[in-house]
Amino acid sequence: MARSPESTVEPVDAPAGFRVTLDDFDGPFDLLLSLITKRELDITEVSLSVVTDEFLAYLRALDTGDGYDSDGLDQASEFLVVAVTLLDLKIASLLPQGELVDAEDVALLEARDLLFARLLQYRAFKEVSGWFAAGIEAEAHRHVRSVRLEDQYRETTPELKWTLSLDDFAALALLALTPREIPTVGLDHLHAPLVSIREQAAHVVALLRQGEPLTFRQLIAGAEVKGVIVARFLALLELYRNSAVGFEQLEPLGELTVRWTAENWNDENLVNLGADYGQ
Amino acid sequence: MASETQVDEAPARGIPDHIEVTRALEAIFMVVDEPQSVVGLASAVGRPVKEVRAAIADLVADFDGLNGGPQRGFELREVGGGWRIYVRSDLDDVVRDFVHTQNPSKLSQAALETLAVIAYKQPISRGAIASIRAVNVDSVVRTLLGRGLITEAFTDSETGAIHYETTDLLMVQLGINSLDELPKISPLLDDGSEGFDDVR
Amino acid sequence: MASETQVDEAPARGIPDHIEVTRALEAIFMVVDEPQSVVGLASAVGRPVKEVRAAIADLVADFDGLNGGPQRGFELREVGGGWRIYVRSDLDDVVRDFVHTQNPSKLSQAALETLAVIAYKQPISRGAIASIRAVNVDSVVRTLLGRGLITEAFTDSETGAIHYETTDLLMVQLGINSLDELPKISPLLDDGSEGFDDVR
Repeated sequence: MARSPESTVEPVDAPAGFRVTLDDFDGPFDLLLSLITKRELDITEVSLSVVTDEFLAYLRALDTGDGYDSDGLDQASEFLVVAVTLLDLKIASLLPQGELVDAEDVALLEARDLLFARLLQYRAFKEVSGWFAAGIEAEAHRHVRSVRLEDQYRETTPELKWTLSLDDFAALALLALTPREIPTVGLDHLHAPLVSIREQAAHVVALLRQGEPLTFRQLIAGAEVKGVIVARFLALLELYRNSAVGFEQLEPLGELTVRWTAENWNDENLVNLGADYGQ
Repeated sequence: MASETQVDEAPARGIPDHIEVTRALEAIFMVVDEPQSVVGLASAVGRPVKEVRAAIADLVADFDGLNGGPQRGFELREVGGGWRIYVRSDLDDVVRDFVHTQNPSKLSQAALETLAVIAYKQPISRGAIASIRAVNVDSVVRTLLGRGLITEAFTDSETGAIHYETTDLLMVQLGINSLDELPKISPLLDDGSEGFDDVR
Repeated sequence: MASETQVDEAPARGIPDHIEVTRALEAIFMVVDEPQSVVGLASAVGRPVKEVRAAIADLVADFDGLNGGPQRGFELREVGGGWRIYVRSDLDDVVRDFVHTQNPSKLSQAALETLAVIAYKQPISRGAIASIRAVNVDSVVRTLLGRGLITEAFTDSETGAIHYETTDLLMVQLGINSLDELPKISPLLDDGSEGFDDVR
């Protein structure tokens, strides 16, 4: 049942679902994903707003007045998952590129790859969920021997030793019935990252404003979590877009030095920083 | 919750020709709780009573080791007008020991907590218990049923979910005469956990 | 799965010498309602694990008709971490009318995908699931808990986040014996995605 990586980029849905019509693409949404994952379609060429508009129209058509059926909801949630990832992917590909030297392009590509990998990961789980569905379906038709214990054995089971007082019993009930988590309407699903690019930008600004140029290596010193390093890198790109920092690199893949270049920096600039990333 | 797979399917009327009656019968005997009458079995497999009777005799001999195979650890016996598989009596002691170790005299913490949930929330479905306890409670419920501490109260006609309630035995163990004597626990819980019920 | 019962009883003394292990195992399989691990069975019959393993293999072959007898209407399967008697799949339709199991309703696509994420990434916190699925998974996780397909593994002492893992019941419902039998998708998950998991 092992699957080759190739197999996961094939469309899995029946063509009946959500379809997209774009300038250079017309077909099922899933096929669109397949093309992007196969890199046969450039993500920057895809208008996400058009895709989103079409999807909303599609959902409205599904709404029969009694709300959506579960297929519709499944599709809606799938769309959101993928759209968020596509959005990230697109942002990464639209980040400033013009004046960057090759090494940054490489690094940028890595940031994109990370998002790309997440899209792949999502699709892998989606694919394999079919295996789960098939397994559960097949096993539901199997019959296991599960019969009442013969009376002669039932009667000879050891007598129960009951040691609990009434109050102990009530305490146990209280313990078991107390919800362990306070239910909240989480915003996590809106893809709020625990690592904030804004926070990382603030950290970088604090270091660089002292005047001395620092290498990227120095800037990420002490950051052990890959996500933090990525966020710090993205923060630098954002600062670069705001003309707050300059880069210097003597050779490809060599040490990257970051210089503070802002003339009129105001910490309020931080507030809008990284807004494109959904913070 | 409803059993889509069985309800709208046509009942099995007889077995395909290539399947031997003995094989179909032994399969049926593996899953049934109650002794099965020859007539009922004949109608289930769609073969004449005479043929089914002969097949059962063949199976009895087979399990007894008279057809060239080993004498099985189980046997087919006619009890109360029907046939059922029982542990062969030579092996009673082995099985008794086994059952003994599977049913220790003390309930586990998990079983006690589940029992407490049922006591305060009865009648309650297995799914609702599971969502409160956040664990699979199937085997615990079976243990409690086996111990006679809970029993099936009713089956929801819509969802098919069995609801459980506690028995007099639990009240005896707790030394109370009525469930009203259970100490009150925080009234907030009556509302709070309702939301979990829609899981099933 | 047998952990609902505490094991503070003395182990069974084992079976008398004149009884074959295969016959004792057959008898035990007639009364159990959970998968039985080889180790548990070995302790029940008081014989070495190796011998019990061989006896089980012998029984499997026997029921499959490979030891000279007929292919039985039932079979011994290793599912969810242990062995149990199942009706042979050719005969599923024949016995369907005799079993009153309710098949639970189908899981939604979102639930299946979440289940897949948990199966491959366990133990995993709800937040981490949400960041992979990028949607709210609270109600889906509750459904899976209620179905007994996942359970709480531990609570992170620092963050307080509950981590979830899959249960033996999931393996039973998938008809597999170990998580190793899940399809391999790791080549896709390895590259690059690590950074995102670390974040949570």
